[in-house]
Amino acid sequence: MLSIFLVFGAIFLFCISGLQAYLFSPQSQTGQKITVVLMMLGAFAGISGVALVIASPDAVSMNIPWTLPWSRFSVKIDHLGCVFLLPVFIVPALGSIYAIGYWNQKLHPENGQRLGAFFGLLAGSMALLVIAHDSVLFMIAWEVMAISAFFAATVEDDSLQVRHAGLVYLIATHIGTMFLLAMFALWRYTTGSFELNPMQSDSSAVAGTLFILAVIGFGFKAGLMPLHVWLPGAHANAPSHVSAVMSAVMLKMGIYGIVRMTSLFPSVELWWGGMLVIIGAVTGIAGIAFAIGQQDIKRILAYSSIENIGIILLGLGCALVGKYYGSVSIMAIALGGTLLHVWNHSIFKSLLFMNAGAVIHAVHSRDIEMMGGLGKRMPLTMLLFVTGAVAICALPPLNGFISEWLIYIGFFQTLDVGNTRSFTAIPLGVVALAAIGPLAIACFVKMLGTVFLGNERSSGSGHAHDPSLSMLIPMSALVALCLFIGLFPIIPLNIIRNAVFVWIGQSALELPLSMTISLGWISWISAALLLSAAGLLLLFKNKLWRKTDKKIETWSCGYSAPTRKMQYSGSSFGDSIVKLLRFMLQPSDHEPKNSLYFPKKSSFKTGVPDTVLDKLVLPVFHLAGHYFPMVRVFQRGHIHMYVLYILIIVLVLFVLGR
Amino acid sequence: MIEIALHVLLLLVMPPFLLGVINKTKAWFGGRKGVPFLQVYYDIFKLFRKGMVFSVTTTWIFRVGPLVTITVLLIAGLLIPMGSFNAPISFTGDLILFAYLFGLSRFFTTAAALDTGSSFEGMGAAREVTFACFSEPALFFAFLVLAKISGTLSLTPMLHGPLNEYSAIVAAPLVLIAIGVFIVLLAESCRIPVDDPNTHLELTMIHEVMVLDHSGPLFGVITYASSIKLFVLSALLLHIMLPFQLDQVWLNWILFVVEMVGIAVIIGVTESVMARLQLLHIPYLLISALLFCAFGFILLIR
Amino acid sequence: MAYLLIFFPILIAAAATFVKSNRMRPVLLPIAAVPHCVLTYMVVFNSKLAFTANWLTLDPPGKIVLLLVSTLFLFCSFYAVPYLRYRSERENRIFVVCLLSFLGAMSLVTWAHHLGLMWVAIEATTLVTAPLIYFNHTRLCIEAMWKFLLIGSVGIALALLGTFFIAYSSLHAGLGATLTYESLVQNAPLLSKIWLHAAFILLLVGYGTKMGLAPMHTWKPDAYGESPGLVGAIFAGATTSCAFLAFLRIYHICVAAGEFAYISKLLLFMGFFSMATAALFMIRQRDLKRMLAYSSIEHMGILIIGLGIGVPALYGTLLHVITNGLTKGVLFLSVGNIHRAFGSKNTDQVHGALRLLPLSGALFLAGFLAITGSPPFGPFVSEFTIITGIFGSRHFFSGALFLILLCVVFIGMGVTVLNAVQGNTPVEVKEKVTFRDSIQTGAPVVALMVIVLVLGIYIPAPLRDLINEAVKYLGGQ
Amino acid sequence: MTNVLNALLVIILMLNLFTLGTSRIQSIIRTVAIQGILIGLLPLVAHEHVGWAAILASVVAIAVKGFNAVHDVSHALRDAQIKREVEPLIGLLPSIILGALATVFALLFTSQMPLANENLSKLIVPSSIATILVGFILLTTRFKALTQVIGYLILENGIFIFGVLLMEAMPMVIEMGVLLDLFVGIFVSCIIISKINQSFSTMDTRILSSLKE
Repeated sequence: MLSIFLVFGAIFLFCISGLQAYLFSPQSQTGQKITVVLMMLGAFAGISGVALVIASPDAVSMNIPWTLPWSRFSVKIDHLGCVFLLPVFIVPALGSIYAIGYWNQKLHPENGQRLGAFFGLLAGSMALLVIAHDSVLFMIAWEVMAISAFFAATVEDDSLQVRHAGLVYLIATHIGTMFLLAMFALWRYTTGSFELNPMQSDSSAVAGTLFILAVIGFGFKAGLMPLHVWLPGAHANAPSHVSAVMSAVMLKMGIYGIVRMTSLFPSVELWWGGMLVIIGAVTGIAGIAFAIGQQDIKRILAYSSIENIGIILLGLGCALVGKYYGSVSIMAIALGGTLLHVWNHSIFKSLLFMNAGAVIHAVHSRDIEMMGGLGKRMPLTMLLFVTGAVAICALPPLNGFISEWLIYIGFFQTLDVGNTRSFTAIPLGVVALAAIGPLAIACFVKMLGTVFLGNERSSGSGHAHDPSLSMLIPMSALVALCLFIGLFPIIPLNIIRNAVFVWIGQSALELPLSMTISLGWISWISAALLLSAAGLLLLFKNKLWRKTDKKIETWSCGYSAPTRKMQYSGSSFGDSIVKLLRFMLQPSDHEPKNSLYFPKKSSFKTGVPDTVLDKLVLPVFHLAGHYFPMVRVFQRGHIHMYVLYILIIVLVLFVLGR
Repeated sequence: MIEIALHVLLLLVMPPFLLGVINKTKAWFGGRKGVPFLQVYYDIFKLFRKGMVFSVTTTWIFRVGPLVTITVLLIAGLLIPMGSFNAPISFTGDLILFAYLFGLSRFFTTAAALDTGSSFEGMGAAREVTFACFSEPALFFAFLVLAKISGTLSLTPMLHGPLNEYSAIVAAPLVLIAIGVFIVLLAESCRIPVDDPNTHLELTMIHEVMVLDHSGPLFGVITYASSIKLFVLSALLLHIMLPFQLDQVWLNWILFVVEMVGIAVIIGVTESVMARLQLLHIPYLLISALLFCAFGFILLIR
Repeated sequence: MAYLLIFFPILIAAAATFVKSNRMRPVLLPIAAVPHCVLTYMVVFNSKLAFTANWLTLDPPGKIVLLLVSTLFLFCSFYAVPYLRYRSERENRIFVVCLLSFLGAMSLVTWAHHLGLMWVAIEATTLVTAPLIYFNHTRLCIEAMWKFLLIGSVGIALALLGTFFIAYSSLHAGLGATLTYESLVQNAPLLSKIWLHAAFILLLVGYGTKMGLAPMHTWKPDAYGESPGLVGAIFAGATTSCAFLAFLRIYHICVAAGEFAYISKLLLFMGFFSMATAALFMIRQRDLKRMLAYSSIEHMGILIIGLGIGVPALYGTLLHVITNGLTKGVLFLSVGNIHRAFGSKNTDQVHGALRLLPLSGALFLAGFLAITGSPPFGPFVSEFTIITGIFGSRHFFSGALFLILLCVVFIGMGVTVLNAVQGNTPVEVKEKVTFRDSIQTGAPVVALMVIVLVLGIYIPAPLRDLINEAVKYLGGQ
Repeated sequence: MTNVLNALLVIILMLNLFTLGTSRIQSIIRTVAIQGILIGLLPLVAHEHVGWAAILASVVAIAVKGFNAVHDVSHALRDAQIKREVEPLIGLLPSIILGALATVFALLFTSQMPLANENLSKLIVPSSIATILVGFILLTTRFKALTQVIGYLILENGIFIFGVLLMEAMPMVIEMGVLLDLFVGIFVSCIIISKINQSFSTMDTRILSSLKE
């Protein structure tokens, strides 16, 4: 019970954290400071509450009557919820610290308070969403989350771009909500209550419908590939710490919904897992491919979030297949990897978004082609970025590798169970993951190289410098988490294990022993890797960093006068991959037309717009917006017609009544 | 214990020799006498004695890159079994670690290349990451086949799988993935027809062009590292191509060395008889490798 | 009690005709509204007072509507004082008088238990509201008033015919022609089916015209668009609810007559037709008030659908009467402020309301979210209950259609609202703006918004019991 | 009595057609006045025993329908200074035919509806429906605001005819209320007409179409 009150306290503190700033003048920073304190307190309370639950063997729940029709105010914190609660408590708190440097109230008197208020509301609603055990409460928290995210993301609504992105987001999220309403209505029709208790009766037809509705409804929020249209724009145009929270935590709420719903069905079909694996593969590969094509530093990160959601879905699909075959080890490993990846992604993605925010703060542009050579001006930022990049590329020795490793193992294990023909497709998830890996490396090497390495491409980055401490501290904390999970994977997995068994619906049994052994090996090897690399570094230290008086340019293969314009640009780096995937990415090249003898001044521009949004969704909406209003011919202001309508409808009703 | 010692010894000492063998083979085919077998060793030692030059553009990434690469490849070498012997380190799922260690090395190599700000190295890096997008899935297809055959997820027993049961059912898939992995090997260790290690036209190079700016010991490290890469991948290929062992344990070491040299010769021959592919056609070659492995898997699973 | 509730406002209205000062007269509105509201709460939550005469009885549905009408009118009256003071250039005698007698007429509707009397009351509301539309004295006002009066009267005339048909159906059943509600409900099974069906259709069209169901809605955008936001609030919040109550009585008779199967399909048809019409007309709608008018049409459609679904959705429907009414109040009052400030209600001129009028803009935005059924506001609860009712009664196709239409409405409305609220205020507006958010024009709207919010997360037990009572009364279990 | 009743109803139907047939607004008004008076007489002849209620009803009805309303309308007409309804939506002859068709339709329609007490005339229901439809025709095909008000009057007349069937159902108060509403309604609409006339200086409702989508 205490844990529930702690979590409620956290939710309350989060919700009011920003509102109190309205008591102070827009110019004073006192409110923002108090906000940070409240957020930290809330995070502390929440984490301690979660810790209590994790320590205890079973879930705690509270169920009191509520005067909304047919619904009860029923909350429940189980281990599965805890896994999703921890990021909700940690990331926003760090974000509020980050905001002091990034969105200083003094510098943004016009919208700082609004941002703070909705930022806190967003965090609080997400926490409530996770503990909600009643559909109506769930929907309320869900929608508060969606709407406060909208307001937090569109604080700069004076720019058309932001407004447009906000509108797309709002529409997308509302369509998703409609699917969820249908799902919960159907849920009540099937189970007879709004409570999210495991389904007793096994009516597979309805279960399938519920599952599809859930995947679509939550998929809009999580950003599954055809439904991701709102995601890049919203993430790119929001303030960076808001993007961090949206990408790191809010998307996970969609995942949470799917995980939670799938945990409620007594039995699953094979096609559920198959569908998720296919969607996951498409989402992952397409997402990262689109990321490679972008030039907007935050759009890159947004698309890479889509990719990670794809990975998570792959894991979940694998777990569902395991559930279908009743193989506990597959379920345990795959779902363990999935949940761990949820954590990992929320760690390194928020790190990277904050990092991008620091860069934008420094050069006042989101276009990476304007950057370059920042590594020498902001070395700390670059160090943090490299760590985040290695982590998100799932490379050892950092945390990303652990979760993907588990998902790989899960897929490999599906080789052995059930030799039915329908089954052969599932292990191909391994290949999907293997295809995502190098693409991710390409994407983040491109980002690293274009933003931090080489020479600066524009004068804008001339006076760039490392950000203030308030922005560095949260990032360093996240980096520490990356290292920790990467080096000691057993500890987080022990927390996650219980969540997995909540999902499986069986009493706690161990992860397969081989896993723990392997993880032990992995952490040893990772440590060895770090140590030996560091050792070599020390060995060569004085040779590598030897002071030289003469300045040596990069050797440009004999060309005498290289300029920084001649560097390999980010888009040309990505070009070879983009060209190969042209069928999917539909890049828009504006080739220069140069006359033969005396070429005039010409320009070349390339970009990868979002295929689904720009080639499908927007055209459809514009057509609708153009043709639907044509019904207005029936209302041209002639009162005779109006009276005639009355007569007609009377006759029509008489006919219908027959 | 003795096995481990031998393993490490071979891993550290033998790789440059393979390069020597390859060069010798190519020289013979060219009707030349060719550089001595140990030339690569001489080069590496010479480089280690030299000083280093650093462009003002570069940052620590440029310096760290090669060191990380060699560390990573040595660890990868510890994961791969040599011939019929077990690898020093072997646990369930180490194959994924093996593959991702290569990824790590790729990350830092390409990053170091971009660090110089030279467009040539940028091109090299771009090609490197692009081709990896095909070679890694191919590798994992191969792993799928091996895992299905051996029923384990650890490199050592997995690669010994063909050794134990080289039946007719698995023969066809094994041949297919052997071809696939061989192409991957050529691509990863930048050999003809994918890349030409000793041309001086920067535009045609992938790996060599990425390290244009490295000099002295660092360049030595890089050369050494690439030879280790070749060694490790050949050792992997070995199990698929020639899964033989003799009943005399110590003979197996000899056998392994011989087989490795054999593979080096094969590579040399391939390099001599083939011409370098046009850059735009390399993806098709790699896709074919991918398809070989995929067919292998489908053949096995059906 | 009934007489008090009905004639007290009319008395004040009579007094208002004698008040000379144009500035003091509006003060009479709260003077009438506050006691009326107090009395209402006394009546509603103390059932002993609910019976006055055979023709004047306050049954649970009537209580619900009376509650809504009186509450909404209270806040509107507080809003009206500063508003009319701001518009002091206009002579407001007729306005105030009509507004007050309007309150009386609406109270009569809620009390009337005789269909004829109820008809008279409804017609009376039509007649007294017509002058309210004319407040701005523009040509457009005249046009709107004319359309409102003519279409309204025709519809109401059909309703009268329908009422006669009901009477005739009972006459035909040999019960002697009666129009008293109780006897009709008691003897409903005996009524002549054919005449009852005809009566139902005529009354659906007739009172539907007052509610503003498509295609009888044509007067609505014009009237709402041209009248002050204050009037729009009362129109969309109270009048439509009264008309709905009137129709609810007919519905009750038909259900009691065991004709649910017959009326259900007609109701669903009308409901979805209204929702679809409203949705289509909201797309690319640039006039804020007209947009709200269509939103009101849409919600009347939702209510009718709720009736068409029957008992499973009745609770939600009756709750939706309240939530929709109050939210409409918020929307119209805030949009009235925006209209005053920008001197326009068209999104070609109106941008960045949040920057010019932080309070009204925010309220308008919140009201928009509320009316489109987003938690944690009242309409979400009612709409969600209706949706669960639809699915619960196995109308899966209707449920899907319902959700799709809600979505279209949201998109259409959202584009317009965000366009008006976000962005930068046009410069020419910014320099010549005279109207600012003030505590007088803001507080009533805020209060309404708070109620809407509270209803979204906590429905007071008395209210819930009242609604359950009404559901039981209307033949629920 | 029934014969008288039938005669009255037939005359009323004739008058309907005549209103459709003429274009001079003055004569339309007169016709409606006569119709109103005749309808006012109906309660007296409809039932055997003529109670004071019936008398009062008929008196008030005649007062409202026959005189007051007509007075209002013709007053408005005087302000407007228009003589005739020019170019209606459909010509006069077509509208007469339409009216005839409406009457036939009404007869067919009501032949399916079961009637209550047989001793009353069978013509009441059909003629009321027919009159209502004629009112609709006027409302939808005429453009002058005045004519539309007259159309509304005829509509009300039709409903009143039906009301005759239920004399005892309707308590006096309600009856009076209905008529009062009609009285006020006509009064208000005539005010609006004059306002229209002032500000648009015409009575053609086609120019009242600036409010539209």
